[in-house]
Amino acid sequence: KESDDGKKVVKIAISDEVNPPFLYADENNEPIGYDIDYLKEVEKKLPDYKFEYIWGEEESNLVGVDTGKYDFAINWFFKNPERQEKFLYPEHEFGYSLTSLVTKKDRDDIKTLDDMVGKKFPPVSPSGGLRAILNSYNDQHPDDPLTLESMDSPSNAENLKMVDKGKADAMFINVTTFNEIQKELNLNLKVAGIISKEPIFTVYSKENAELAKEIDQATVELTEDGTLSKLAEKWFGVDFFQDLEYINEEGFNFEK
Amino acid sequence: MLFSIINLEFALEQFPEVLKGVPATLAIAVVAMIFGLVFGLLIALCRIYQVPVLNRFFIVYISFIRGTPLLVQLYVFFYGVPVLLEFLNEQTGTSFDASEISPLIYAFIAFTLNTSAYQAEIFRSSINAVSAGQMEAAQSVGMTTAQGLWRIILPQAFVVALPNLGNTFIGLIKATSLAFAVKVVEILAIARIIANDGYRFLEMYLVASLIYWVISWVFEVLFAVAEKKMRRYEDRAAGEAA
Amino acid sequence: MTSGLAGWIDLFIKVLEKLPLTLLMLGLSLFFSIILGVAVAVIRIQKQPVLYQLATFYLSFTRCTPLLVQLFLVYFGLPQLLLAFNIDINGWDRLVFLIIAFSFHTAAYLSEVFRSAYLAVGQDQLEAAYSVGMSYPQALFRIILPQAFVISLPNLGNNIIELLKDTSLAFTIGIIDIMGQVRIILGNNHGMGMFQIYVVISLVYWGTCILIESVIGYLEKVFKKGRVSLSRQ
Amino acid sequence: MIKLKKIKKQFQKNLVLNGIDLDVEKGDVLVIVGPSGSGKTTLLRCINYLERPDEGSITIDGFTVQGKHASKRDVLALRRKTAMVFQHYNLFKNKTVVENVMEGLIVAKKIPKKEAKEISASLLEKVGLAEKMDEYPSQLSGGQQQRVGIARALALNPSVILFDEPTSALDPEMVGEVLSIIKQIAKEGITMVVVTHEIDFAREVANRVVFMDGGSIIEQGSPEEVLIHPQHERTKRFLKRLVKEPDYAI
Amino acid sequence: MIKLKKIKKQFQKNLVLNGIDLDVEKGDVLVIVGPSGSGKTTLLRCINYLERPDEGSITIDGFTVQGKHASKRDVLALRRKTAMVFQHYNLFKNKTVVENVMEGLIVAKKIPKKEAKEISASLLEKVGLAEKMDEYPSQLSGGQQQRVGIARALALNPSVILFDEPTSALDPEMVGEVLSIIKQIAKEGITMVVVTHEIDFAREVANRVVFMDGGSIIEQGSPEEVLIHPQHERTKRFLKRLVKEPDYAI
Ligand SMILES: Nc1ncnc2c1ncn2[C@@H]1O[C@H](COP(=O)(O)OP(=O)(O)OP(=O)(O)O)[C@@H](O)[C@H]1O
Ligand SMILES: Nc1ncnc2c1ncn2[C@@H]1O[C@H](COP(=O)(O)OP(=O)(O)OP(=O)(O)O)[C@@H](O)[C@H]1O
Ligand SMILES: [Mg+2]
Ligand SMILES: [Mg+2]
Repeated sequence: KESDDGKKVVKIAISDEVNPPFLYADENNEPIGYDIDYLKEVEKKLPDYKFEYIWGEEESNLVGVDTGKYDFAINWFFKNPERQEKFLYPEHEFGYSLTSLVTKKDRDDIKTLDDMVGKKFPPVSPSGGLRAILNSYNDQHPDDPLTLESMDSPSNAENLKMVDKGKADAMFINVTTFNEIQKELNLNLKVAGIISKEPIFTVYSKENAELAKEIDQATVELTEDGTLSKLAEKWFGVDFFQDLEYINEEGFNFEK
Repeated sequence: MLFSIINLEFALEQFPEVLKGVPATLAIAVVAMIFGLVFGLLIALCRIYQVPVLNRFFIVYISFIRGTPLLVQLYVFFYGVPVLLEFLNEQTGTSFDASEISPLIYAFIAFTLNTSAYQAEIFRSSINAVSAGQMEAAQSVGMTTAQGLWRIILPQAFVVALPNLGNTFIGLIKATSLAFAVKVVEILAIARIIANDGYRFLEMYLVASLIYWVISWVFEVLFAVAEKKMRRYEDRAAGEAA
Repeated sequence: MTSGLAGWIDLFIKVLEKLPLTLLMLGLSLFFSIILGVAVAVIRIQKQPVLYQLATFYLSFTRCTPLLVQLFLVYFGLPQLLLAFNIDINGWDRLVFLIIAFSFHTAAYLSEVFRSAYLAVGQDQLEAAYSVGMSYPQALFRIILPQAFVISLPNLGNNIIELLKDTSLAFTIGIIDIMGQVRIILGNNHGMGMFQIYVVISLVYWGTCILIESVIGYLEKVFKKGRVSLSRQ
Repeated sequence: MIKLKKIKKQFQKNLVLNGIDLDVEKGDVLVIVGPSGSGKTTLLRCINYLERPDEGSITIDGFTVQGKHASKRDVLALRRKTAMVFQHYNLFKNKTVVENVMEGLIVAKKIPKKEAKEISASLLEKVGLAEKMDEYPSQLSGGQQQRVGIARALALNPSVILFDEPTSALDPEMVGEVLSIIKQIAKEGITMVVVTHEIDFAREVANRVVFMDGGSIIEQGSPEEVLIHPQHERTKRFLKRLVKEPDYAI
Repeated sequence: MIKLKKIKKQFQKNLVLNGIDLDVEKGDVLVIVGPSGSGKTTLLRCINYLERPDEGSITIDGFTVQGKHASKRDVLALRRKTAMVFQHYNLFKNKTVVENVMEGLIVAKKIPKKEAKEISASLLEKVGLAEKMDEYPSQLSGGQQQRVGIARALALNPSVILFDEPTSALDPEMVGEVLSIIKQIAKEGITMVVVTHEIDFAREVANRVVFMDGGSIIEQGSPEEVLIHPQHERTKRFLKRLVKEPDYAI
């Protein structure tokens, strides 16, 4: 927390299990993406701080925030009461993750998570936001839970291929991720339904309330003046701060 | 400081859940260890006696197995076998279903092949640590080389090998967590799944570590006792004379 | 992801660029762990009162808990602990923490390697050294360890190669080594091209492993002088 | 009984056996004497093929093995006809004294364990080790180890026994004991080759003596001939050293 | 020079040394004889503390070490005053012949390497091993190994040399050689304790003889007294075996 040119250094843990276009690495392994652009805008608004980025695995980053090694972490951190008990979340989100169910083009029986009860997902990662959504569904429906099979770092591409070949019924996946992969693989798949527009946050340790508040303030300003919307357009081709309906019409071209 | 962060109550609550991963961990470690011992020993003997083709083959085998990540070896079976079966089905009209193969089987195979390469080196060094005079004595009383190995050399070599085998086995117990990459859910995997909901990684790592420690410790003790028993004949434990 | 020859070469170059870092981590960790490993082995053989218990506990803890957890303890826990004594080491390079963790981890395994090799040397060699007036440390360094070293070489090889692959954990705390590089490339591609990437990483690891093996093999040949074993034929 | 033809053996540049021819009759006790490093041990080890000769052939009991290229089966057959007492004893470290002696009986001769134990025990008693039966070699004194080695070879009751300095670690009393054992089994028709430095012992035990130097046989004949009236200069010089009228008596 | 007081040593239930008292004067050559297993080696090993006595004290050159509890420093000091030739040679396996001899000179006596090499080479020549200087112990015959052991001890030029059956693997020629070396260094005032089974050798080399049995000293005195006109029954029996008028002569 020392000063460099008089500014306070803020250590930000960024996930090296990269996730374009939110956050990934360029040729020189420097971080780029929506998250980084957002943070740069925040930094401009807070002249007292200098941001420093540190790569690390997500689990490790959270432990780092927990133990005070890092000031905060950025990734798709979804909010839930359990997590809020452990970490400090700012009030306002800095973006959204659009989650969806992807099926074969000729299937119409799957639209929501309810339709997936008794059906088969490809293996799911033990950690991350998607997993958390599925787990919380199961907590709310203890009598008809989804059947989940866990696997360490499953490959999204492999999983989509499983759905394509009929070895799984539908994959629960981020829309942006699906679109990126689809561009490459062009599988016989479609987005069968948007499940949620999940707000995503930065995560702080409880001791860091002041910083969290200042950044939250900056986030609100950036949202209101449209900066973040522009960034979203830049990286995703759609302003996900609009409501779902608009996104469905204007944004991602699902039936492509 | 650390302990103020850790919610012990939560950790304690989750203990039984994580314990459910113990059978998978033990199954993989024990199966791989036992088969690894047999294969490792055979490989070591082929190398020591420089059995023509096999010696060359196993040099490459050991190098390849040790040289490539275990994760990759797991993937080779996990992704490779279904492709192979599919190909077989197409060619011969059979109908094997790869999805019916339990992931545990892939883990057994990959871990056994992996550990046998390491154990081959352990046996090679320990057999070479036994003085050649012992084999000569065995042969002088009319034993075949095989009998001499089995009755005289290996019992002595095993004593030298034991601490290293202990290393390998304990390493194996922990390495089973890699099997999560092929859907085998064991101790660490369960811990991580639980941790994700509330981001309680510290607590869950603590729980997993404790379980690993206890299991490994039991084996550590067993290995130490075995070593002591087997060293009986050495009498003057080195280092005793000040 | 470009495939074809250019894609492969490009991938190789990207991964190889990180090889020096991996080798640096390997070399430094190995150096410290050999020293510590020998010390722990000797303490345990000599059964030095308090030290023995300490060493045995250390051995048990370090061997029996996941390396990842130890890495966290050193990287996240140690600075916190020292902060309580007003020592701030948060500014240290991540590499330092990593090497501390890896050295302690590998040393535990090596100590058992060395212990078994030491005991295989035979008491008579120690006595001979004493009889010409050597002190224990002199006997240790001039007579016992050189012989134990030969015996331990294949096992040393095992553990160095394990260490090589353990270095991939560096990625967890954000050091981008060869494995880290691969995972970033994989992530940038949403997990596509997994096959190609794993072939490359395997080849790079294997190549390094062959290098280690040939050094070990060479040392075995050089130091075997004077030793008679079954495989002399 | 034993017939060696042109046995040659070289270690690197060092020619250790320079074409040895040797005949030993059934029931003979052949003693080999010679300076240290003259190749006695190497010759003995060639006889049961622990050392592979570079040239020559070995015949024991009508069974011939060609020097350089011998099949495993032939070598095993050869070894089953012989037993050996090693210069450095080479006891099985992981076996107790009695197990050391039993081992060959059980494995090579397929004698039931119980019987093997009885044979071993009675032999160990003969060499004065009845009390040490259940100890490990590392707990024995030098002479005790040597006696276990002797008992181990005797137990096998083979056609040929090779002794490499079997009394080097034994006190005069024990030497006498071993002497009488050897004489006794010679009577039973067992052929023996004994390497020794103890000239008195050689004279007592041998019915033929060979003097070796530099990898060759220099002189051979009856103990009388070789040890008391040697013809060859080298032999004379070798034996001269200790020749002094002993002036002790009881 | 050496003074042992009530040295006791027990292995498990086996009382091996039963309170040994012994005095050796400077320049003495004390020979210990006795049956196999009587505790000779153990006694020798107690003198330089390779074996920790259960009771008693050891004094060498005015420097005393209490049996059971000795500090590392004291033990090292004691050992620096002595050298030992082992019954089983115990050569350094990882060192060549000449390095085996140099080792103690360089490490314990801090003699420069070059000089150490010269000393070693000249000693090795004396014991007839000039040619074998750069070989490893595993390439030597039994007698050659034993001679390296002797040279290694002699090189140190200590106050006391302990010999455990130093001629067991040597031929009569070499025994004579070693005999004259021992006599020569005794003249230089070095004290020696020699365990041997060779009574002739004992008579030649000793100026005092101790007869041990069952962990106790039974009889001691001049070689004449003990070896030729022993008083004690046990000693007489021990020496009787080989007593026969030698009838060879050259
Ligand atoms: N493994 C080996 N490698 C190289 N040289 C060897 C080896 N074994 C023996 N020699 C050499 O061969 C020669 C004869 O050795 P051998 O053991 O046969 O002698 P020996 O007559 O038994 O002597 P001793 O009476 O001292 O036991 C010696 O010069 C020895 O150095
Ligand atoms: N480490 C040991 N453990 C148990 N018993 C031992 C040990 N070392 C020696 N002994 C026993 O102590 C007794 C004396 O042994 P020591 O080696 O001193 O005999 P020695 O007089 O040198 O005999 P030798 O002439 O045969 O060499 C023997 O009975 C032996 O079995
Ligand atoms: Mg010999
Ligand atoms: Mg002795």
